[in-house]
Amino acid sequence: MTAIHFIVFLPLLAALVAGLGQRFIGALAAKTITTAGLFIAAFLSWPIFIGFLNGSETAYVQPVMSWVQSGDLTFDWELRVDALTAVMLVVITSVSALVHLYSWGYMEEDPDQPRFFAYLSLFTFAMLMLVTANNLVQMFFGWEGVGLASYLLIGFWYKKPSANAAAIKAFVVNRVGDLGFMLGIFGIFWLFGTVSIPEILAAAPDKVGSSIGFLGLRVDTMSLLCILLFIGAMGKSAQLGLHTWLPDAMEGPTPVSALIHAATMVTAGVFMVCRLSPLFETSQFALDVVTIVGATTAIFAATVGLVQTDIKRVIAYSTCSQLGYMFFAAGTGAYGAAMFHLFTHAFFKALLFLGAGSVIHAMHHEQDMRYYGGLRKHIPLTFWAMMAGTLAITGVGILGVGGFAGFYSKDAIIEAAFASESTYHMYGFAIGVIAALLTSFYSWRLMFLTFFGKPRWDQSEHIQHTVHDHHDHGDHDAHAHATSSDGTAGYHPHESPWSMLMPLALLTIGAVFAGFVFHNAFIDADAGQAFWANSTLYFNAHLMHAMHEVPLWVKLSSTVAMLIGLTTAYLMYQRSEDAPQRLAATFGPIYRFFLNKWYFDELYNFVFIRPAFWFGRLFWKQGDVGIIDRFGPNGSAALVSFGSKLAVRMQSGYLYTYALVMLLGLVIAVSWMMVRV
Amino acid sequence: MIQLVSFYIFASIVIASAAMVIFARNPVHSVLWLIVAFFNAAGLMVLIGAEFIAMLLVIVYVGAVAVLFLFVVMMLDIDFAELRAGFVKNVPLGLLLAIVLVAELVLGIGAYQAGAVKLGTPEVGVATVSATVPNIEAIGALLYSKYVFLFETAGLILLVAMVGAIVLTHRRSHGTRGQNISSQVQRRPQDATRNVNQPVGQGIEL
Amino acid sequence: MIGIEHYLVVSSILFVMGVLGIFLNRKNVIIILMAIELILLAVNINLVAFSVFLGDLTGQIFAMFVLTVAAGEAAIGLAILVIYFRGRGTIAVDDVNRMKG
Amino acid sequence: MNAPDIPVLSIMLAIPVVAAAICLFVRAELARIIALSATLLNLLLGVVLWINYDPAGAQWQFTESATLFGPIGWRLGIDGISLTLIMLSVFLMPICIGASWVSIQKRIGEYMAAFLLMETLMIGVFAAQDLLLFYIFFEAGLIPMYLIIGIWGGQDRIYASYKFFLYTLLGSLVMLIAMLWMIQFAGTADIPTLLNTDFPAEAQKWLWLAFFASFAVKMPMWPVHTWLPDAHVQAPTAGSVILAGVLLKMGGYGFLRFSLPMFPEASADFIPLVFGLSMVAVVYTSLVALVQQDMKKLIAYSSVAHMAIVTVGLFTFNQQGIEGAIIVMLSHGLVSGALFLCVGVIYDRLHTREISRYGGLSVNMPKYALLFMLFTMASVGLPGTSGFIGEFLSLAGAYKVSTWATFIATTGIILGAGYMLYLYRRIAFGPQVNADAAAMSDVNGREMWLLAPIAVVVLWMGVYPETFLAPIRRDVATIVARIERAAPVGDSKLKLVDPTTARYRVVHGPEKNLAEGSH
Amino acid sequence: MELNASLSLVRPEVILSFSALGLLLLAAWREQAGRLISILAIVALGAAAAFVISFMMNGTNLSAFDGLLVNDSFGNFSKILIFIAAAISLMIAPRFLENAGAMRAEYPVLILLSCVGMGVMVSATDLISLYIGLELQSLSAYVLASFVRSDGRSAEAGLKYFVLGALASGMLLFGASLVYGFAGSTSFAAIGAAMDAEVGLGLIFGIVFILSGLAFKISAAPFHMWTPDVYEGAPTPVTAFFASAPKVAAIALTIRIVLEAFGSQILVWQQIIIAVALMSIIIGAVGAIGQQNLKRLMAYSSINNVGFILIGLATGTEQGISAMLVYLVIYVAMTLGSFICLMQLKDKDGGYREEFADIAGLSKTRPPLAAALAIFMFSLAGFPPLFGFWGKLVVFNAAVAAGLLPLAVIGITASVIGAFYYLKVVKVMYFDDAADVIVDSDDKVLVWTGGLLAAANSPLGYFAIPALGLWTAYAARALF
Repeated sequence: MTAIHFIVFLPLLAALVAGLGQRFIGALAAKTITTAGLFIAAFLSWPIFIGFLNGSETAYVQPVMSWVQSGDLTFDWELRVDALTAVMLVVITSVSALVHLYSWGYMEEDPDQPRFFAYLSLFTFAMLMLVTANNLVQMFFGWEGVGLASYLLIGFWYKKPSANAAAIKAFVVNRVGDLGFMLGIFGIFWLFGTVSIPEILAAAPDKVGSSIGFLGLRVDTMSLLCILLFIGAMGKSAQLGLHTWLPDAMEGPTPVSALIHAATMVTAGVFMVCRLSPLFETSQFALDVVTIVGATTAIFAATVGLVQTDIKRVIAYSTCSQLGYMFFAAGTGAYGAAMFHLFTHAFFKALLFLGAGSVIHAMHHEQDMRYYGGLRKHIPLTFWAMMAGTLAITGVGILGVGGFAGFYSKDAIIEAAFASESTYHMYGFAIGVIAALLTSFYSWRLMFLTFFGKPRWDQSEHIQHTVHDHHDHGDHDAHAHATSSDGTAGYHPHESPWSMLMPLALLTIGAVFAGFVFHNAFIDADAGQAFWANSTLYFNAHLMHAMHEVPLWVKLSSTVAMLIGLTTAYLMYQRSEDAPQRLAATFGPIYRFFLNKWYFDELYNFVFIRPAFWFGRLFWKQGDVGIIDRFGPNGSAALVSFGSKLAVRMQSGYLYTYALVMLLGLVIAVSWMMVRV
Repeated sequence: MIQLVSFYIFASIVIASAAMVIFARNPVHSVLWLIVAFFNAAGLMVLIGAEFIAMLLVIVYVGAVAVLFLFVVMMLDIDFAELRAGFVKNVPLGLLLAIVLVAELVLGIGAYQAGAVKLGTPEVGVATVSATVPNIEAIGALLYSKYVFLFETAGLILLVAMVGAIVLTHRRSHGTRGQNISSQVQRRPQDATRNVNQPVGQGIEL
Repeated sequence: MIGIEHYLVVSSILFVMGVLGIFLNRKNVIIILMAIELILLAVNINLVAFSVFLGDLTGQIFAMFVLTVAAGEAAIGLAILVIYFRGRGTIAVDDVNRMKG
Repeated sequence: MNAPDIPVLSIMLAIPVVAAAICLFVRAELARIIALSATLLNLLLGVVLWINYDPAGAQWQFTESATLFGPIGWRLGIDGISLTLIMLSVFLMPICIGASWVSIQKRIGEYMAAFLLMETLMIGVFAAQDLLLFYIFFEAGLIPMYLIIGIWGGQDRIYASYKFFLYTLLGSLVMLIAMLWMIQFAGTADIPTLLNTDFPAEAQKWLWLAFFASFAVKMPMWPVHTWLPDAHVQAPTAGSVILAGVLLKMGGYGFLRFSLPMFPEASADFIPLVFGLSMVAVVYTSLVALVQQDMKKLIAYSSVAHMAIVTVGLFTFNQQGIEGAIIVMLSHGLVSGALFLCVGVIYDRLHTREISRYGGLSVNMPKYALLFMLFTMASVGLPGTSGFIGEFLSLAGAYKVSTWATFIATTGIILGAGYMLYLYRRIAFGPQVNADAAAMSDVNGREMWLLAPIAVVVLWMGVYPETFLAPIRRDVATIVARIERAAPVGDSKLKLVDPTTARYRVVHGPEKNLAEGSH
Repeated sequence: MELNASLSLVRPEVILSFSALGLLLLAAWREQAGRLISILAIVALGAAAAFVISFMMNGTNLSAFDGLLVNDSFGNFSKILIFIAAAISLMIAPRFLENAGAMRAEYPVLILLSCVGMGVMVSATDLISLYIGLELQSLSAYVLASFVRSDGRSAEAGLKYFVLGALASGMLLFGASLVYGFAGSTSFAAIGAAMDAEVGLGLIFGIVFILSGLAFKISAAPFHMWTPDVYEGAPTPVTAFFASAPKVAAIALTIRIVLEAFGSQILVWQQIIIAVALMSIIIGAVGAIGQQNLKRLMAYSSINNVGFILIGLATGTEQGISAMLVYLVIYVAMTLGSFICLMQLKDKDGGYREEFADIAGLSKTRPPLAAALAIFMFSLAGFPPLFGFWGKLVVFNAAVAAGLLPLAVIGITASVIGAFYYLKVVKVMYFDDAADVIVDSDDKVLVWTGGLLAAANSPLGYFAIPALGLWTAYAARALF
């Protein structure tokens, strides 16, 4: 038993104890056990990460037990620890631990807390299995495990139909990706005879340039396999086309959004691409696809994020967009940058989500930003945390001096895209800059709408309900009505409890310093080389060098974009009250296009969901009942009963009929003989 | 030549009367036509020298069977006016079948032209017709030797016919008193008669 | 000269007439019984003719048995007819269809 | 190890028969207890069998042979494949008895007798080593099942029982003719001998089709699947469990035992047919399952889809595919059985299978919801459960043969997730709209005892399938070796480029990565 | 030597004849002795069977009466079966006939005489003995069919049976006369010799006519039309008898004449037999569906089963004949058992019930009876593991061995149609609500014989397979 065993299995143990034993140990114990388990795991994880950082650790694989051996297909349960894993370990365990802690406060009033914590821990376990996988199947196990946990947590408030729908959507859309993933695994097994990641990566170069048959087509082998795997990644990481589940996933409790749908699970796709980067390197075509999909997702999600009003959805689209960044980074060969952005993003996006959770908590589960406003004074700590997160995501920093986390990672991506020799790198670069602008805009829009300006709470039904409840209790009766004119509806938001603020604080530290502290190890040509050498990640030191030597305007471009975004947001949401409306009216079609998320849901509904049900009914009513049964069993039964009626009618009871039939038989037999002989 | 003429006469009468058997409205007429048919069939047999069977035909059929028919026709108190000879609806089909069958039989066997029929070759043995032995004698000899078991079995058939006819139709008539033979036979004169010296003028005591 | 074919034609016609008599008649069962006798007559003509033309007595023996059986058959047939008549009061063929299907 | 002096298999066959006879004559309470004891005893014997089975030993173990019935040889024996399926049967039987403990209230003695007879016949099918004996066991199962559906079934039980009976009968009769022909040809009905008999290629086609007619109906494959939804819906819970759990497996077992090793060439020739039907089945029945309003019907349709994966796996002609197919069979036996039990649990309370009559059961039945979730996930093939191992292996095997088939069959994981989660959502999630459903009590001790063992095995099979793979490995390898000569060429057809002439971009492998480190 | 030796070979028939005559005399003397005479008749059958068995044990294979009859293992096997079936028909009858007011001494006498006829039939090797045996059996049967005079249906059954039977006899005879003429002999052996040469249409017509007449006797389609009506109308014990013994005799006779006389013209008769077999299977199955009367149902069932039996004949092989005999044995057990069950369907007024509606829910009110009937039905349908399956199996096995694969496939597929109505009986008894009209049977004979036959048809019957196979093979060998 080594630390990694504890890190991985402690959450599982905690989940089982909390989930199955909640009746016996009580809610408090369940919460304590899971949270404690995660903190222990986190504390065990950091040394491993640091060990890799300072080069004292090397990659190793810890076996757990055998899993499947079928013919030449063998895969075992084993835990792979390398630099890539270590990065993920700290991200997962840390964010998870903090989210556990945060949930103590956030979920305080929920009757089902043990279940919630059990799910969280279960998720963590699955995620850890994913990142420690040494073979594709175990990775798939984790992959699906996190999908399950995601499903359970999105649907945690299972009485809400929208939550259930979102949960199913998340699972099913992910499964679409998994289809690709599975086919990819099958193809790899077919090609290499193994699913062990190191072996695959070692064998891949030999197959470059070969072609393979697939669905009757002849395609480049490595491109096919990489793209199949990438489809899996697209599903999990909500890339364009398979992104529709992510915004809906915000139906889950906010800590879940922070942990799963921002910091960890959705980055699994990026992790996978990085984990298998040598494989992707064998196919320029696949990389191009990754680049284009990633970049397009980045811009797409950003545009949609511009017009969303739900605070969590804005952040969700932001996540989607940032994942796009990570992918096109990977696509352009800057895997280190992708991982770096993954790393920093985990902190600041978790922070933003948890902050948003704190806001929501304060606003009695009102999530519509239009009904926020002026919260800065009421929940200052949350405000500052969110501010740090926003600064981080928008990449605020001064070139050569330093900046927030996003400054390092995002700029690195944009620069790498510029520097790359990849086919579509300029597309990535351009998108990166524009998306940075949009990111800045919607992030600041969020900040302005939430924390600045005047309260607009009285329009919120949630708040009204709350106040109404107070009214019923007889408290603050007169006061509520008296102050309703200031837009507060007489409501006083309260700062969240320490259990929620503490994680915010810790994450704030991460959001502020993660970039600065770790950028060397992740993306510096030499330090990165040393760090990533202990992993399967393909570190293109050449590109990293080039990245650092891009023209100055390139380096400044993102900062400029950020400033433009900030300014626009300020002008629109602070200065002019009606600018958004006017803008929306002017660009009506575009506005609606963005607001309706490019009509993806409608499209899918039209192309997949409704036809599925329609075909289901068709196959059932027309196919099974109408054709198969009608002409099959029922048809033959009818035929038989028709024959029976005929036979019975023949059996008329009259002697002459009987004699006639006998004669008929005789004559036919005689005639047959005449004809035959 | 005379034989041929006789044959055609007999044959046509047989067929005609057979038709009348079927088509006659009155069952009594049918029976009478049947008798005609049998007589002529017997004639046909005589023509080729099967006298015994011909006689048997007359005796058995005309003497027994036809009479039985007549008897039953008379016995069953049927309103003959009602029994009009209607025909079933599938007469055409029936007739067609019949014609086809006849045609096939005639054509198939080869009876449509003289000499086309290729008979089998019988084994030479006990049953071979001998010119010296009369028909009836030959048949008798054969019947009581080789066919004796079947002859007896045929007797059983007749027994079955008798038992069957009785068991089916015999009704115990309740109005009549049966004859008790054994009690009749066992009756002694002394039981039945009594000598009484009856005095004059006292009447008779029974 | 009379050949076997003459007899065969006669017997074939008789046979078919007998069969016809069975299913053309719909009014009187007794006619049917007579039709059966016609069939047997046809058979007998056949047997006798073959017997003679083969020069083999077996056919005549056979015919004799057929005669015997025909007599028995007639007796039983009529007996059945009688009890049927007693039960139903009719011997119309059309009425003999209480059991069917 | 292998003690031939004790006829374990015969004893396993005899115990239920004897118990069934007793059940007919005793009162209800006693009948239940006898049935349970008998099935548990058989389970125990099954465990003995399992323990004493030597995966490295002879191919056929626990063999028995007697000539009681003339041409029908009483020859029994098992290999690993039989062993696992027998285990499945004896494992599910006590659960079935338990599931009927309360819900069956009429003619209990006869009910128990019917189930016990079913057990004998199921074990017999998997243990028979004589073709005719196999057929008798195979076919005889129709009668008790017919009675079970017909007597203790639901509203439309008559239609369902007829459909079940006649449909499956029609399929297997043609097989009988084929069997007779084979026996004529080979001069023996001994299955191990026949397994090594090479039938002429032309005859193989017809024989294969005849066997296919039977097994396809039994599986059931599209489009001869329509008996299954009806039978499942109308059968009592335990009947559905046995039907889905074991009876459907007979089709797969048949393919494995007969079609593949006996007619390798024909099997290879008919791969397009099998794959085609399976592909249609996966998509078609999954979509149909999606729109079902009746819980059992939904699960029944899902069974068809799962069985299509089995057929795909079986006809891959490779170790992964076949082993995967077997695991899918085992897994499906457990999971769909458990799902039917889950349906039974709530059916017993509310007496309706209408999905819309439930809702929000997570609130009042949390334990139930948890178990149901587990089985739902196993059904959709979540890694870590039994469902995944089987599907993964069989599809991995299938990829070697046909990418199309793999692709279409793999869409089953999407559709499966769709309809199963949709079902789960409508039953366990959502608001509690129906007061009577909301008032239902959670699973009681008895029901827990039925479901928990299955849950354990499902997870066990998912996490450590070696337990189940070990006994079948050698036997599957035997089959693969036998059919190798006819193995199809896949459609992947790798074409390597000549490294000397190829123009491709510089490759960066991991080693290269290290090598360039100094850059 | 001749006569005495020959007579010693027909000892069973002689015994039965004399017993019949003696019993007839006894009946004349003691009028109400139906039961006693039945018992004595059974004893006589036993004695006859004992002789048959002794012949069989000795392996007798001798010709009697100058080739009219033969005493061989095939005939003897059939006779044993016939006598057993007849004995059972005698055993089960008295109570029923007493109820109907028709228990008279003539019943056992007629059965015995019919058995004599059947004995002659199965050992006939000459057209004349064939005819005589057949007619003796048939005439007895006509009388038996209308034995319950008071029952209009019984008389109607007798009438139909008689008229159509006579027509069939006519066909048979006409065929016989043609065969005689064109083969020159009535002896099977001589006919067979004549068949070896090139044959004309006359002989072929003869074969067709004879087979048509025989098809009537075994109630094979399309000469089956009388069967449902007669089975329904005749008193149930008589129906049981019709369905068993005469069928065995007629089939045995058919086998013998087909193989011994027409053997070399296999192309001619095989086609007819195949057509007739398939038609019987299908018509029997199809006709049975929708029947409300159980006896009618059994009639169709017997047509159906005859179809299967004829498949064995179509092969024309020793194996096929052996299979037919196996099937016959099982069939007799099944069909007698079924009728015994039907005879136990009495309502509380003592009336016999024979409609489907009456057995609704029988499994609830009379479980053992329902179970027995279910066994017979499943067995008749040929479902494993019931013994009826074995009969079908051997027959199809023979067909497969003879290369008649299409026949086997079509035949076995058509048997699914048959399954439909057998299942219906079970369905009505087991699935439907109880009609509760049937009371417990008070007839121990029925209960015991029914129970025994049910046991024989249950899987226990499989234990008889080796012996059965041995005996039937032995019997079939006599023909080759």
